[in-house]
Formats: sequence, C-alpha cells, structure tokens
Amino acid sequence: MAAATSSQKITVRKFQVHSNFERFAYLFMRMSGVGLLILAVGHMLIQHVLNSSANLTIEFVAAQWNSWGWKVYDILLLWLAIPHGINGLRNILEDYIHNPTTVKLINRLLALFVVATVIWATIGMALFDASKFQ
Amino acid sequence: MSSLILTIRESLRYRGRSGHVSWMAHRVSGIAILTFLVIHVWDTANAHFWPQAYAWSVAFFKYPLVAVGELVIMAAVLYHAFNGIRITILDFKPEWWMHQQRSATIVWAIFLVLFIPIAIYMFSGIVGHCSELAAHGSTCWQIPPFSDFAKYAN
Amino acid sequence: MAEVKTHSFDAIIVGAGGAGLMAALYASREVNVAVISKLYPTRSHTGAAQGGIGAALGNIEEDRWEWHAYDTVKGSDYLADQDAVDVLCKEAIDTVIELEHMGLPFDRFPNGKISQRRFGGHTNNETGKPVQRACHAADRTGHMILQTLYQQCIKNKVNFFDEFHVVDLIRVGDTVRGVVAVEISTGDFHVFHSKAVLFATGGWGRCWEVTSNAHSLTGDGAAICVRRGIPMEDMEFFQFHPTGIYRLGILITEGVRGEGGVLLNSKGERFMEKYAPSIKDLASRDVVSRAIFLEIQAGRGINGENYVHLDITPETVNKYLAEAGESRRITREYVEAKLPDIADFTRTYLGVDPVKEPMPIQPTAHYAMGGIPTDVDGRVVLDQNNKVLAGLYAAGECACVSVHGANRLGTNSLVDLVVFGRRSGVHMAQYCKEAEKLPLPKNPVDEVMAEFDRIRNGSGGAKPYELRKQMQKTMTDNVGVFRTDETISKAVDDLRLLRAEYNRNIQIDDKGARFNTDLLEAWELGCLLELAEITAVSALNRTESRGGHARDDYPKRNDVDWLKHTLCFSENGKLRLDYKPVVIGRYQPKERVY
Amino acid sequence: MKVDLRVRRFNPEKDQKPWWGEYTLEKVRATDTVLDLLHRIKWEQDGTLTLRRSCAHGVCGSDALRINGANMLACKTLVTRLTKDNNYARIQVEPILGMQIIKDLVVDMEPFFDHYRSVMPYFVNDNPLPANGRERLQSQEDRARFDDTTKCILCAACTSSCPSFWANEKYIGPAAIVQAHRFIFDTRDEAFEERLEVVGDTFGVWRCRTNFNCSNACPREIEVTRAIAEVKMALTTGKI
Ligand SMILES: Cc1cc2nc3c(=O)[nH]c(=O)nc-3n(C[C@H](O)[C@H](O)[C@H](O)COP(=O)(O)OP(=O)(O)OC[C@H]3O[C@@H](n4cnc5c(N)ncnc54)[C@H](O)[C@@H]3O)c2cc1C
Ligand code: HEM
Ligand code: SF4
Ligand code: F3S
Ligand code: FES
Repeated sequence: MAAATSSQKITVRKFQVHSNFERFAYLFMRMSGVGLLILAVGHMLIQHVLNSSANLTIEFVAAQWNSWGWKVYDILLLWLAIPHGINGLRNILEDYIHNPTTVKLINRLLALFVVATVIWATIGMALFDASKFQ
Repeated sequence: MSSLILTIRESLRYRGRSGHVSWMAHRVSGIAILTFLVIHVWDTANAHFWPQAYAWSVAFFKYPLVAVGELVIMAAVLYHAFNGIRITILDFKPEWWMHQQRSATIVWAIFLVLFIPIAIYMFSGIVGHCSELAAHGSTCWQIPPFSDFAKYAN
Repeated sequence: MAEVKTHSFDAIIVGAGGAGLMAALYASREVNVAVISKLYPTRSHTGAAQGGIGAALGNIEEDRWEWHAYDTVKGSDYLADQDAVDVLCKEAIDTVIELEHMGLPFDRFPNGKISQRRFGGHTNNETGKPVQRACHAADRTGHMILQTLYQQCIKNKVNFFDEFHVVDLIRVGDTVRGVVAVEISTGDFHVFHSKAVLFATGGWGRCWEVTSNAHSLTGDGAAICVRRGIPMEDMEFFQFHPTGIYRLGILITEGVRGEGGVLLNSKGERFMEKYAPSIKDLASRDVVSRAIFLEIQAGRGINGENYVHLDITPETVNKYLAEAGESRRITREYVEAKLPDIADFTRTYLGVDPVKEPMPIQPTAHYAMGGIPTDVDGRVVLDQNNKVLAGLYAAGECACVSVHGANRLGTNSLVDLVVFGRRSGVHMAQYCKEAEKLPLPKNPVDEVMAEFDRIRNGSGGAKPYELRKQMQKTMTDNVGVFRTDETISKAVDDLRLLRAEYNRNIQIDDKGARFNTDLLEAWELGCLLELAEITAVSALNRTESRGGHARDDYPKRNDVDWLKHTLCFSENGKLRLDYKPVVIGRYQPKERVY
Repeated sequence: MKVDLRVRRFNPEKDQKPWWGEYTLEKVRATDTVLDLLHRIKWEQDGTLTLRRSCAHGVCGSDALRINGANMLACKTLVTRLTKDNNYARIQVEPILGMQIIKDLVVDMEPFFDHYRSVMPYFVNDNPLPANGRERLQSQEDRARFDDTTKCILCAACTSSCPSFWANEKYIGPAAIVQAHRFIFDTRDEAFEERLEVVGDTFGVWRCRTNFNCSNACPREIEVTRAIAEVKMALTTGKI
C-alpha cells in the first residue's frame, strides 16, 4: 500500500482544537526547549568554560550586568528555564503521585514557586546596580 | 510511593533500547539542572538584594569539589539540550519515526564530541586550581566550611 | 469455590469469534444478550483468517452470486445443501457491504471500491477462469472482521463475560434453559439462565498434530452438544489446507496462490498442472492437498522430506504469468504490500524471505466442515427429519448448515460466519421475544462439577499432555489426507483406549481454583477425544471418496450410496450413525474437474 | 541445545510473594519459540505453570510477556533470537509490568481494556449510506494512512513497556492511542472530534515522553510512537 501513496489524493480534515493546560504545557516545553538550547547552552559555555567559576569575582559579574544586553539575556533565560524546569518537575511528580488533592496542592505550590522565583530574580537582575562594585 | 520505587527499579531493569536509556538520562539530567538552577537563580538575585551573601557564594563556587559538580551540570545541560531537541523533532515529524534508534545515538555522539573537550578543559582548570591550593598548603578535597558565611555576612 | 452464581439473560451466545459477535450484534438490538467467551473476544481464531471473504461484488470484473453458489456446490463435491448455499452466496454481498459500513477497512481498488482477489475454486462460470471474488484487507481479513465486529459490540454495549469457560448446556427434554460456565480467574461455577443459547465456539483442529488452528480450538461447543444428545453431522469431512508452514502448520493463505504463487516439487515442476490442468494451483483445497501428498509419496518432496515448495518470488511468478500469456507482472513491493503478514511469519519462523526464496509447506489440519447440524436460521436440528430443538442455535465453524459439504472453498468460512451469524442472531431475538423463560432444573451444575472434581482429584498417572499427543499422532497418521479401512480402524481402536484412559486415569498437577489452565486443558482434551472418535467412526463407515474425505480403498465418489449427510449420535457412551438426504437444487452432481 | 529458564511465579492462593521457578530443558531446537518452551515446562515438568496463549503464531495477542527483560510475544520469539550460542541459552520470563498479577504469567487485563474502551474504538458515521446500496468509497491513499494501526492485536506489549504507564496506570497508554489513531485517520469516520477530546485530555497523549519502548515492543511492528506523534500533531495543528 505504502508504494501507492501520493500526497494529492489524501483527504485533509480540519477541526477546532480545544485547548487544555496539558497541551499548552507540552508545546511550551518544546518551544522553550528550543529557546533554551541557545540561551542555556550559551550561558553554560560562556560562564563555565570561557570563564570559570574559579576566576569568578563579583566585579566580573558587575561588569557583565553593566550592559543591558547581558541583563536581558539572563532575564530571558530565567523566564524560560524556571517554568520549563518546574513544569518538567510537575510532569515527573504527576507520574508518581496519584492522589488528585495532593497533585493539586503540589501544582499550586510549584506555580507559586515559579512566580515568586521569576519575579524575585527579575527584580534582582533588573535593579542590579553595577556601579556599586566598580 | 511504592509506585515510585517500583517504577525506578523496573525502569532500570527493563531492557529497553536506546530510547529508554535516553529517556532516563533526560529525566535525570533535567532534575539535576533544575536543582542547580533554582539554587543558582536565588543566589544570583542576592547580588542585588544581599551582596554579602553573594560574595560568599562566589567564594564557595571556587572550591574544586564544587567545580566537579559544575562539570556534572555541564554534562547534564549538554545532553538534555540535544536530546530535548531530538524529542521535539520526533514529536513534530512523525514520519521520521524510523530514525529513532539512530537519532538517539547521534545525540550521544554530539554530546560526547562537545563534552569531552570541555571536560578536559574544565578538568585541567580544576587540577590547576588544586595545585595552586597545594602550593598554599591546603588540599583539593577540602569541603567548604559553612562558618565562612558569617565572615562574609559582616 | 463451591459457590455458584446465577445470571439471567434472554439469550446466551457462547463464543466471541466472527459468528458469535455477528449474532450478538443483531440479537442484542432486540433482547438482553450475554456473550460468554473463554478468550478475550479479540483473541478468537477468526482473527487468524487471512485471505479474504468471498462475495460476488463484481467490483473489478463481472461476477454473479449464482456463480459463487455453483463454485461452492462444486467445491463441496455436491454434498452441500443447495438451498443453504443460495442463502450464503446471495446474502454474502449485502453482508460484506454491511461490514464495510461498520467501518471494516477493506483494501481498495484505485476507483475506491473494495479490492478483490482470486481464490481457490472461485471461477467465472462462463469461461471457467478464476474470478476476483475474495474481498480482503491485506492478508488479515479475519483480524479486521473480528476487530470490527467487536468494536461494534462495544459501541452497542453488548454484555461480555470474558474468560468464562462454558462447560455444559442445560437441556431439559427438548428445551434449553441456559449454560454452565467456569469463571477462569476464580474457578467459580456460574449458571447462565436463558431462553436461548447459541454455540459459536469454532473448530477442533487440535485433534491433529500439524494444524493451523489455535491451541484453544478444542471443539468445546460441539462436544458439549454431543454430550447433551445432539448429533454431529458430516464429521468425516475435515479440511486439510494444502499450504501450512512445514512442521508448524501455520497457515499460508491461498491468497498467495491467488496472487500468482505456484507449488513446486523437488524437480522444480509445477505439479498442479498435472492434477488440475485448467486452474492449476487454484484448484480446491482437497484436490491440492492430495496432489501434494501424492508428490511426497512419489518421492518428489523437497530433499526427500515430506514438504514441497510454495513460490511467490517475482521471478517465478512472472515466468509463469508470461507462459500463460497474461500481461500482469508482480514485484517484490507488491508481494510485501499484499501479503505482509505471511512474509512476517515465514521470516520469523523459518528465516525464509518469501520474496527471495520459496517457502516449505505441507498440508495442515484446518477446518471442520461438519459439526452441529442446523437449518439456515442457525436452529439446531436433532435428526434426519430436521426436527428443531427450539432455543438452541449454532453458527460458525462449529455448525454444519451445510454449506461446505465435503470440502469448503477458501473465503467461504468468513462468509458463513457473518451470514449465518446474522441470521441466527435475528432469529434468536425473535424467538426470545415470543418464548417464555423456563425454570432452571435443580442443581444444574452438579454433573459437570463432578466431572471437574474427578479430573482435579484423579491420581491414575495419565497426563493429559501424553494422551493428547497420542491422539494427535493417531489422527494424523490414520485419519489424515488419505485414509483406508485399515488406518481408520486403527485410529478408532487407539481412540477408544485413549478415552478409557482419560476416563479412568487422568491426573493433573494443579489442584487450585484460580486460573487453573491445567484443569481446563484436561477438560478440553475430553472434548477433543470425543470429537476425534466421532470423526473416525463417521469416516470408517463412508466407503467412498468425496471432498476432504479421501479413501485409498474407495477412490471414487459414489453418489448412488453416499450422496447423504452423516449424523453421528452418542448414546450411553456408544456412537450410532444415521444419515439424512442432501438438498439438491439447480446443480446436479457431476464429476468434479478443475 | 540446552536452555535454562527462570520463570517468575506467583500464585496468590498459596504464595506470600513472587518467586523464581528454575527449569532446565534439553533438546531444544533453535527454532523453538519461548511459548514452546513454556508449554514443555507446563506439560512435562510442572502443570501448575499458568499463562495465556491461543494462536501460537503471533496474531491473537494472548502471550505478551517480559522475556529477558523486554516485552515480546512468547510465540513469536525464537530461541535463536535470545542467544548467540548454538548449544545453550538462559531465558528469563516475567509477566508484563503495570498490571495486577492473577497467577504466574497471567495479569489482569481489565484496566487495559478499560483504556481501550475509553477512546471510542469503533466506527461512527451516521450520515446516510450510499444510495446505490454499495460500499462507501475510499481512495487507496486515504486507506493507507491508517493501515499500520489497524494491525493492532491488543496484546498490551506496548502499554506495559511504557514507563509513563508503569508510573501511573491512569495514562491511557500507547495501545489505546493506536486504536484511536486507526479511527481518527479513517476518512470515513465522523467522531474524530470526540475521540481527539479523549486522547488530548490530561491522561492522554501528553503523557507520552517519546520513549519508544512501545514501538520496540510491538510484535506487529506497528509504528506506535509515530501514531502517537501523529495524534499529537493533529491536536497541535487542528488538521488531520
Ligand atoms: C489460519 C486460518 C486462516 C483462515 N483463513 C480463512 C480465510 O481466509 N477465509 C475464510 O473464509 N476462512 C478462513 N479460515 C477459517 C475461519 O477463519 C474460521 O473457520 C472461523 O474464523 C471460525 O470462526 P468462529 O466464529 O466459528 O469461531 P472462532 O473465531 O474460532 O471463535 C471461537 C470462539 O469460541 C470461544 N469458545 C470456544 N470454546 C469455548 C468455551 N468452552 N466456552 C466459552 N467460549 C468458548 C472462543 O473463546 C472464541 O471466542 C481460516 C482459519 C484459520 C485457522
Ligand atoms: C537546554 C535546552 C533544553 C532543551 C532543548 C530542553 C528540552 C526539553 C524537552 C523537550 C522536555 C520535554 C520532555 C518530554 O516531555 O518528554 C524537557 C523536559 C524537562 N526539562 Fe528540559 N530542556 C532544556 C533545558 C532544561 C533546563 C535548563 C532545565 C532545568 C531547569 C530543564 C529541566 C527539564 C525537566 C526537569 C524536564 C522533565 C523531564 C521529564 O519529564 O522526564 N530542561 N526538556
Ligand atoms: S500496538 Fe502493538 S504492542 Fe500495542 S497492543 Fe497493539 S499490537 Fe500489541
Ligand atoms: S513507551 Fe511510552 S512514552 Fe510514549 S513513545 Fe511509547 S508511549
Ligand atoms: S499465542 Fe497468540 S499471539 Fe502468541
């Protein structure tokens, strides 16, 4: 049968997709994954290979964050990585924890944690005043 | 809980092929990165909110043992990233199904090609650091004393 | 364990193969039905049927149901009841269309219609050439039928009792009151109280050594009926399919030959040219099986062993197509696409790649033409006057309508399942609406429970496996493709000894209640032995050769004495034979040549 | 050749916990299947060994087992496939994972079939039938799109090889998705929206982590993960 396949003769049907959170989360994991490939891998290479933690000083950090470019880079990384990672954790926990009430509770806590972390760290980075350290 | 233990045990016992191994590696690396990332993010935020604490952690990250951890995270990110892309591609291109075995191998190959030089480079850094420490009469295996923190906090 | 649960339904259907499910689908629209099956329905052996379902749709070339009917009658060696054959072939068309409407994914012709192919014995009556009549879904037609019917049963919320092993029929005088079943997972006995019962329990190929039949095909329904006083019709006619995988018996569908495959002996000769000059490899099954057997006997088996080659490699097939002046040619891809499962079987089990090498094959015990006698509405009949036992039905392979007579044509069993499954379902529903539910007798399970206890507690040292092996051996050696007075008598003697051993000395290992397959297998062996003996006794008496019953000592068909159906009754442990006339219609018996 | 078999045994009627039965078989042919070996144990050595089987050639789906660590059908697994040695093999047989054990190698299939039933595994088309009383037409190309998933024999080898299913039996599992795929991609079927609703739900396709154990286990060589991905894509793009 496979041999007979030609693309024009295939009937394509359209339908209304009903969104649900799982579908959104699935797509988000993949989209953010692509973003993270550049941001996270880049970050690791720059911070941990080209520079190493052994030579890290607060002055170095200050120098980098003096530029808004780096600030935005890191903030973006933050915004993608934390929701991605926590949603990944949620996937894993939901595999093993089956009590719906517990799952709901955990999900609330995780959501709270994402929001708190993202806000806190964003403020931290955005308001970081490099001049203090130079 | 029993399901957790059973699942982990059977995941290890099941003789799956490359996809199964990749899945385990992806999961473990994801958790590893997340653990590190959460610490790292809160810590970095301290640069603004609590610079003394941040100064301590900068010092903390200099310990060679911690640097080994850094190497592990590096491995995790590299593998997780490329395997994540592989999963994404296979999910979005069902018709490439037949490449699944090979794709898993390719991801490992890419990972090793990138990681080995990086590891050598980073490891030599650690060794260098160790010999520096040795010159000062301290040892490489030193565990960072938490009491230091009080010092920085002032 | 001794707890007995009782359930009440209008109708009980025993068996969830094609026949049982089709009946269930129809009956459950009208009345309250339960389907009881010892296997999960999708595991029934209908799922193994490969080649196709015959119906004169005429989707690619002219075809008529009358031609189908003639082919069927001729195939049956004129032993089929022609009124029933007419019903079969006429309704085949509607039923196949109906299956398509239920979603069955048939292969398609380029014009979008159901794809059909050639099959043994199916011809254009005017030209005598093979006709494309077998509607198919690759080589898993039976699988698709089974799945589709089960799916529709789920849709219609049919009640299923899966993995319940029916072990007895509750018959009181000339009425039926239900069945007794063992819940396999617990070992509990259940009584199913009903107005009507349909048996659709499939065949009993496991009486023989080399068979295409599943391990579960042990003729339970037929044996239960025998024990409850119902005769068995035409049991001497058992079909040996010519092309089973050597030693394993796994079937290689006739569709292979339908697509152009040829049979070759050790000299590389296409020997069917000798035995059936006009349609050669597509002659009916009994003819081809005998031809293979004779080739082997003449020392022309491959490497002197008892098998020959079935060749579907494009090189060979195209050579013969060219010789025959046909324009059609086949390619490896075509074979892969049309016969994917066959290719998989031979690769898995033989390490033979059918697009590159020929497959080793030998005849394999395949199909019971005989069985529980019924009329065209599936009602079980009790004697030569066709006296109906109200409320009792049978359909599918375990029944004998008789549309297959002495030899079934390929694709006709699947038609039989759906056509007579449907008719029984409809009739049974009607019957249940009118009939009253009669009370259960006292202690309906006692008898069979005692038999189970006997098997469970037996200590005579006779292992079911040993007895089964001996039965299969004697049946293969003595009641196989060819038989003689001498061999059959030997089989009858052996079987009597084996049955005595079974009744006296059976012993099993598993004494538990839960999922005791040791016990159930032993009980199934009892059914097989019962049917094997009936087969041998029926065969011994029929001193002629007809269809699947080929006797070396009586090589000719004898219409004067033997144009009649055998009925074998079991009475107080003794078998008694009787006969009933064949219904002849448009086609007068004549010599059968292909 | 000689084969040492280790078979996971458990009869809740008398055993406190599962144990390994050890059996040695002589004169095994390399072309024997694992089902043949299990039959020999049952018939020649220990009749209490319990397993399901019927067709003995991989079409009924009764005997999905975990053989040497991975899921396969006992009747389709030849001894040669499990050893490179011509004279000796060690084979380990366990029931499939994630389902309650009824006895020895027999597991409770009901939850599996519940998932199967949840995806509406049946053809729905309430439109009027063709006026000429004949079949609905379908192009060969449209027919080919779901050919692969019509092959499923519901053996559960896939579902019980999936770590997402081991972890959480509420996941409907690859087999149910394969069944849904068979209908979703059949152009004659009209219930695809409802069906997609089911498989797109929390315990549907999104639980699949693209692990491929299912595809590797499938004895019918169905491209299971591909079918799942096609359903995911349909849910992502709104197009089938
Ligand atoms: C390999 C093979 C290929 C074939 N190919 C073709 C073909 O191409 N074309 C064709 O027309 N025919 C073919 N046939 C023949 C045809 O498939 C069978 O004759 C037909 O499927 C029998 O169907 P059935 O419904 O009567 O029984 P089955 O499908 O055998 O079902 C029997 C049912 O009865 C149940 N059962 C049995 N005993 C009990 C009991 N004691 N208690 C409860 N339930 C019980 C079983 O669980 C099962 O559900 C083939 C047969 C085989 C073996
Ligand atoms: C670098 C680029 C990254 C890519 C391409 C990527 C990709 C993915 C993808 C596609 C998934 C979904 C897997 C699935 O649903 O089966 C996933 C899961 C996950 N990711 Fe990432 N990711 C990346 C970085 C990260 C980072 C930085 C973290 C940590 C914060 C992380 C943590 C996780 C976790 C915990 C999971 C869940 C694993 C599981 O379900 O088994 N990932 N990743
Ligand atoms: S998809 Fe394959 S493995 Fe899964 S149930 Fe169907 S046949 Fe078995
Ligand atoms: S094993 Fe499970 S994770 Fe997906 S690819 Fe198969 S369903
Ligand atoms: S016994 Fe039927 S699939 Fe193995």
